[in-house]
Amino acid sequence: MATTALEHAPAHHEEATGIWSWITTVDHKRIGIMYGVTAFLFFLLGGLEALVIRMQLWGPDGRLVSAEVYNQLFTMHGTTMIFLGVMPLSAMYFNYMIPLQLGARDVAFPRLNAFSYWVFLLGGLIINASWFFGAAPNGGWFGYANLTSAQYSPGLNIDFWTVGLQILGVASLAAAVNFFVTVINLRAPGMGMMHMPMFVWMSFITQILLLLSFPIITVALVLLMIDRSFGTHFFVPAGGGDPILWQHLFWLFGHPEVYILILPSFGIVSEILPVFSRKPLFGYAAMVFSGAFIAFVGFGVWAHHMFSTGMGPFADAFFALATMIIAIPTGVKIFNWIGTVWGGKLEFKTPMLFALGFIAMFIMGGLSGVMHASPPADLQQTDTYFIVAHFHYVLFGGAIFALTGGAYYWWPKMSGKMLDEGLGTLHFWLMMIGFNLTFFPMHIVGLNGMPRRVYTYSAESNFELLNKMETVGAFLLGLAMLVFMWNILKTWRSHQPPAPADPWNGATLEWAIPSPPQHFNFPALPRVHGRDALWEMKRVAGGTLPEPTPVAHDAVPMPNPSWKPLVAALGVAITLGGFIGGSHLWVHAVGLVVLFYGVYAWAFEDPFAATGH
Amino acid sequence: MATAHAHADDHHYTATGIDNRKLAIWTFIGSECMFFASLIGTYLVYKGRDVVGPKPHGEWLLNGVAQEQMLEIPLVTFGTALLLFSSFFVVLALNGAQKGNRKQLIGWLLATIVCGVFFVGMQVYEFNHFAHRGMGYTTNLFSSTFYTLTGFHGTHVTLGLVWLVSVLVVALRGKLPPEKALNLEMAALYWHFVDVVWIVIFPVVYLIR
Amino acid sequence: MSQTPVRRLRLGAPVLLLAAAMLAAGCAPDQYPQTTLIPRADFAREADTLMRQTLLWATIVFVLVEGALLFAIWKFRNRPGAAEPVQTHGNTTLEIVWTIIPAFILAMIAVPTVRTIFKTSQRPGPGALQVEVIGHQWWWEFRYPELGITTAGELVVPSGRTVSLEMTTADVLHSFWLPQFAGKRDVFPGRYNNLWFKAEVEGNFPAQCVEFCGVQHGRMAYRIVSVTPEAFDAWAANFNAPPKDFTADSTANPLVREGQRLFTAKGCGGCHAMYPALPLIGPNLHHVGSRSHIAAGTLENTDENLARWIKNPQEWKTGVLMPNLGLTDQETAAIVAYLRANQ
Amino acid sequence: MTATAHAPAHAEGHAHPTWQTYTKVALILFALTALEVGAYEVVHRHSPAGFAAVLEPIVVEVLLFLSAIKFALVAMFYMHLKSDGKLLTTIFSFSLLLAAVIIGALMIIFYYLYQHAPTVNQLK
Ligand code: HEA
Ligand code: HEA
Ligand code: HEC
Ligand code: CUA
Ligand SMILES: [Cu+2]
Repeated sequence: MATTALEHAPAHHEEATGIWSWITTVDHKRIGIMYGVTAFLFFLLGGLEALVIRMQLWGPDGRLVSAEVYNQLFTMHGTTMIFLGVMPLSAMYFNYMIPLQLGARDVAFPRLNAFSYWVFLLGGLIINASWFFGAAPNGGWFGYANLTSAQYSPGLNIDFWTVGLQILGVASLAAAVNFFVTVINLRAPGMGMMHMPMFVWMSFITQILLLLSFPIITVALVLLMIDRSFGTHFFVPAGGGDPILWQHLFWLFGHPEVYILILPSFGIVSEILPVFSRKPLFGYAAMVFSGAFIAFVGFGVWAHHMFSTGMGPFADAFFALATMIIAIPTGVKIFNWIGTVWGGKLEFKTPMLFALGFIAMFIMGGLSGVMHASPPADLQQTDTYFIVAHFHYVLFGGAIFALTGGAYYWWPKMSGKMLDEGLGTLHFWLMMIGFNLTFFPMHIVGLNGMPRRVYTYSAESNFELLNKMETVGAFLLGLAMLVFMWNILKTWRSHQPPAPADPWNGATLEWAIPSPPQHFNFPALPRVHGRDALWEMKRVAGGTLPEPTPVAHDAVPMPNPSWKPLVAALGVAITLGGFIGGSHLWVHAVGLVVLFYGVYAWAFEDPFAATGH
Repeated sequence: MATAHAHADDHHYTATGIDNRKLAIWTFIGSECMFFASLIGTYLVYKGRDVVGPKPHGEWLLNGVAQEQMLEIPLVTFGTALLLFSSFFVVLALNGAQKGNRKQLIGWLLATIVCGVFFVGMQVYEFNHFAHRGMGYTTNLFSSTFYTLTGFHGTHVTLGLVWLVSVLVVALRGKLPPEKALNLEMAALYWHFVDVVWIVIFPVVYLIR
Repeated sequence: MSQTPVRRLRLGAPVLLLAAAMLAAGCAPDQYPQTTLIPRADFAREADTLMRQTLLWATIVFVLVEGALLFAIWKFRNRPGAAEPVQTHGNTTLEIVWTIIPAFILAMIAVPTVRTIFKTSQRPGPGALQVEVIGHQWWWEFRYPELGITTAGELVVPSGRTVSLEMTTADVLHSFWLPQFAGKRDVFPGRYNNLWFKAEVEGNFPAQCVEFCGVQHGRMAYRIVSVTPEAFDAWAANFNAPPKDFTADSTANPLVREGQRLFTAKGCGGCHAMYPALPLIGPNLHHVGSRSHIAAGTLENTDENLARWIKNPQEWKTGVLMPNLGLTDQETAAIVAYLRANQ
Repeated sequence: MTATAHAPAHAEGHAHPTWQTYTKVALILFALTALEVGAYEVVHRHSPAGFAAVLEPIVVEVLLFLSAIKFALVAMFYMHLKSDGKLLTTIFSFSLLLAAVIIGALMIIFYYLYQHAPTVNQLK
């Protein structure tokens, strides 16, 4: 390891600070932090929306919010959690951790990376700006045609949704190209594909899913937008259009999307378990192939969301079988995680608690998924709270548990501070109990006939008791979030000694460098000879490595900051924003001008040109 | 390892030896495949599902008067040939760029752009002509799917042209030495991709009834 | 230090137990009128059997896998002085085993699944009662083409006879659901979807629309009324009798006569037909007086509720497509009396 | 330090096709396009009358086959996939395969759907 090779480096330069340095940053770590902060705020907003939903459903014939507002709430809750919560939280880890774990200085295209973030931020802001117009999207997170047509949804609500999601799609695609190339090309010398940390592998597969599934929803959204703006009939039956096509296009994207949401979490858990079991990941190759297989088969199961549309027995049978097959590779993952823990020396630090909680909860969600995969049975389950239970077990019990575990695990690396273990444990148990109290009863209330997306239920239906439990659980979850935030705040202000480079005895390269890392990550690119690179280095060194010392900040030339990506991002947002409330040529024109200016300025800028200092 | 060399292995080191940008453009092209697949799929699913005319192939009625089939094969055959030509020309231009043959580079690049412009012109003419024959964007499912699919292709061609023209300007300024030929190669790859999409669209939309 | 989570588990156990007890209390399906867990027709029985089979396998997998996980967590917790673990990297035999066993279990689920798919997607043979089901924002219309009946909000069927539903929608997507009798089918504009069932019992069962269909999706309910074949025939015969014209009948209650006059004068008739088979843009109100519920199955059909609805339908169902006609209390009372007289 | 200082000309180092190859490919592409249009003319204009009957039943397959060859030629030679290494080919062909499968699946699904749950227009 060559981190200590620059001991005699020149004087120590401070990194730039201040708001402008963040706006123009092209540093993957800063961009990662911006992704994280933004996504966490959106997550809280989505959670707040969920809390209002839960309060409305506290008792029968609830009157807290109107039907109209309720519909906006669950649409925005779903949309926010998926597109502005879990996806960008994963993107935070892609940004921060992929280059570090690969032993790289940055992503392949640092400015494109900044562009992705800005487009994501603007998309999220535009979609949420709808609240100020009293016109938040209200068609459900999968916006089934023909309710979303101009005839049945004349307001701005659906426009905000189609435009916002298209903008977010641009961000995801740009990021996916970037990380795809990064993983293939920026692996440290000696790191073969089958040496990469599992988080990088799962993220890599996620990028492939993004690349191949986002264009599909883009087309669907474009067609819907054209229908609404120009009066075509792609999804309007009166002109021969078929609303079922929307469903196929949406779920062709939508199912790969759920694996986009979970695969990074699989990766995070696969990082945490070995470290706190003191034992390498069990069945590395099987883990890689099962992940790839899940993604691949994930493209062939979309119509399991459409069993009640009456596709005919052959299609039903095909999609049922394809869906069930996914349980096999997922099972392989579960068993290999248990295999990793098995025979280890488990240390129940907070990240480990969340990782174990993830496995326990995800199994539950996966099994109810297999129950939906049986079409005749699903005819009773679909569109009830049984489905809501399933997807919160995989999304919250799965993704959010793992992402939270990742936060505790990587917090020292990202912030240079350790989070409090006691509060972390409290956070975990509150979340575990609150989560199950919120979502377990949904299985029961669902099978007993409570449909989803209803703003209220009758007293006759007798759903009250279970709904009350769910609401209490949701507030426990809120409390858990407050504990987390308190933990962050408390440790942020405390004067603890800076976190060491390697607080957990980690196995991967991000722990080889100071916490937080310097701008260029690695003064010299590390040489890798196998998996678990850092453990290997420690083994060779016969125990621990010396704490790496920071070197001069200008020891390695890094690309200059740039505001051009922000301009280009504004161009994208304005151009597409012109489709809110019809098509406004002027807005498109202005947007295109800004976009082209941004792109040209960016293309002809030399990222390494000498700057003022 | 000394400080002076600290960066020697960084911004041009790639694990596969393929340039980052080249890999990126291919990745993007892969993604674009799905974009056009969705559009073509939509076109095909809706084919023949129109409630009213015009029909792409065969006769239809406008205000009770029988009309010819909509699509005009000779015109698009010409357009198709233009795109194929341009693909051929751009490889020659790239070849010139890589060899440092400025004349070859600029000449063929210009030829490529001319062909591309004529293709777009063909499409504009075609759209106009159809509109005059009573096929507006919203007239029926065929017209909407047709205009959307070919229109998005046309947009891609236009973007490709903007890109090629930018490269041409750079080349004219003498800033496209052989070691920077990748700047042209990326645009060329995109251009070829737009061409192969048309190779699919041409029979699927125009030739198969 | 390493003991903490174990101690927490002991603390968490009573809490979990308490929750489990509450859940058990909330579990009994017969307390839920809309439950899917008590099938009352052949179709629902097929779905239920399949669901229970899958649930059984899922439970077995759940117990075994969660058990293994918990066991590992307990067994391999870090104890003071524990040795460094053996650095195993995997085991091919194990990988094969835990690929094959789930595959086998899935096959056990898949076979009955496919069999049931083909069974349930058959169309019912001749002799089934044909009903056309049409979704509207936010109520359901039912037509019995053989009987010349058009009604709304209440699907009346004879028990013991297969009912074949041909389903479509007049506006956006909805989904028709018979929790106790069959599953769901989405309805699409311009397309016909089919569902069938043979009710095994009589009763009045709640159900509701299960595809999000706009602002009042939540109150787009209906009732499924299963009656004996004799009662069904009587209902059909009664329904087919022409509507009573109270204005022409001087012996009728004057309030009812006034109500009938107002019904036309206030424009109700513009949206609501009072004739057995005539569909208009609102629900057909023929025999509305004898329905168990109004307002798309969400309000019990009492005089108070009728009055409340007619006076201001927007109060109970904001955004509903029936306008507030600004009736006075007297007018409302008259119309209610008239509607009630339509038994 | 500028990026250009040590830009390698061709990291891949493979020999790209020559002028002659490019020209040959171009000629083949034109010939194939001519065949495509010819097939169309034969079937739909019945120009040489005798051929129409032979070609009619397979014209779709013929057209798709011809265009697939054109596609492959451009990809292999003009886009240099033949000489540029396996990775890029894999990326492209995987996407293409998925794209084709999805188009096919949608067509099959809707074909059966229109039979299984007929539209009102079909019933008329
Ligand atoms: C993170 C997201 C995520 C994940 C990972 C999954 C995973 C799965 N999902 Fe889920 N799903 C959603 C998110 C997700 N889902 C969402 C958001 C919806 C609703 C969308 C909406 O309508 O709003 C949904 C809806 C949904 C439906 C549609 C229901 C309906 O609307 O009617 C179906 C139907 O088949 C389904 C199935 C499955 C299956 C089989 C899996 C499998 O991948 C699960 C595999 C895992 C296991 C099975 C557990 C571990 C395995 C073992 C321990 C091995 C042994 C097991 C066996 C032998 C069974 N899901
Ligand atoms: C990753 C995705 C994700 C996550 C994490 C969640 C989290 C939660 N969801 Fe989820 N949910 C979805 C994705 C998700 N959901 C989707 C896709 C749908 C379908 C939408 C549709 O039908 O279209 C849905 C639908 C849905 C419904 C059904 C609505 C309906 O059909 O009518 C319900 C009902 O209870 C619900 C509840 C909750 C709750 C209580 C949480 C909780 O876990 C939330 C916990 C978080 C908090 C409680 C936040 C804490 C906040 C604070 C402490 C305040 C902070 C203060 C400030 C910012 C000022 N959700
Ligand atoms: C503009 C059309 C319109 C007018 C005028 C109208 N209604 Fe309605 N009515 C509806 C619609 C639509 C519904 C279904 C509402 C729903 O449940 O979503 C309805 C429902 C009802 C119902 C409940 C029926 C059921 O079984 O659920 C009653 C009773 C009723 N209307 C009575 C009246 C009376 C009395 C008047 C005149 C004073 C009237 N309506 C005027 C459209 C109208
Ligand atoms: Cu109708 Cu929901
Ligand atoms: Cu799915």
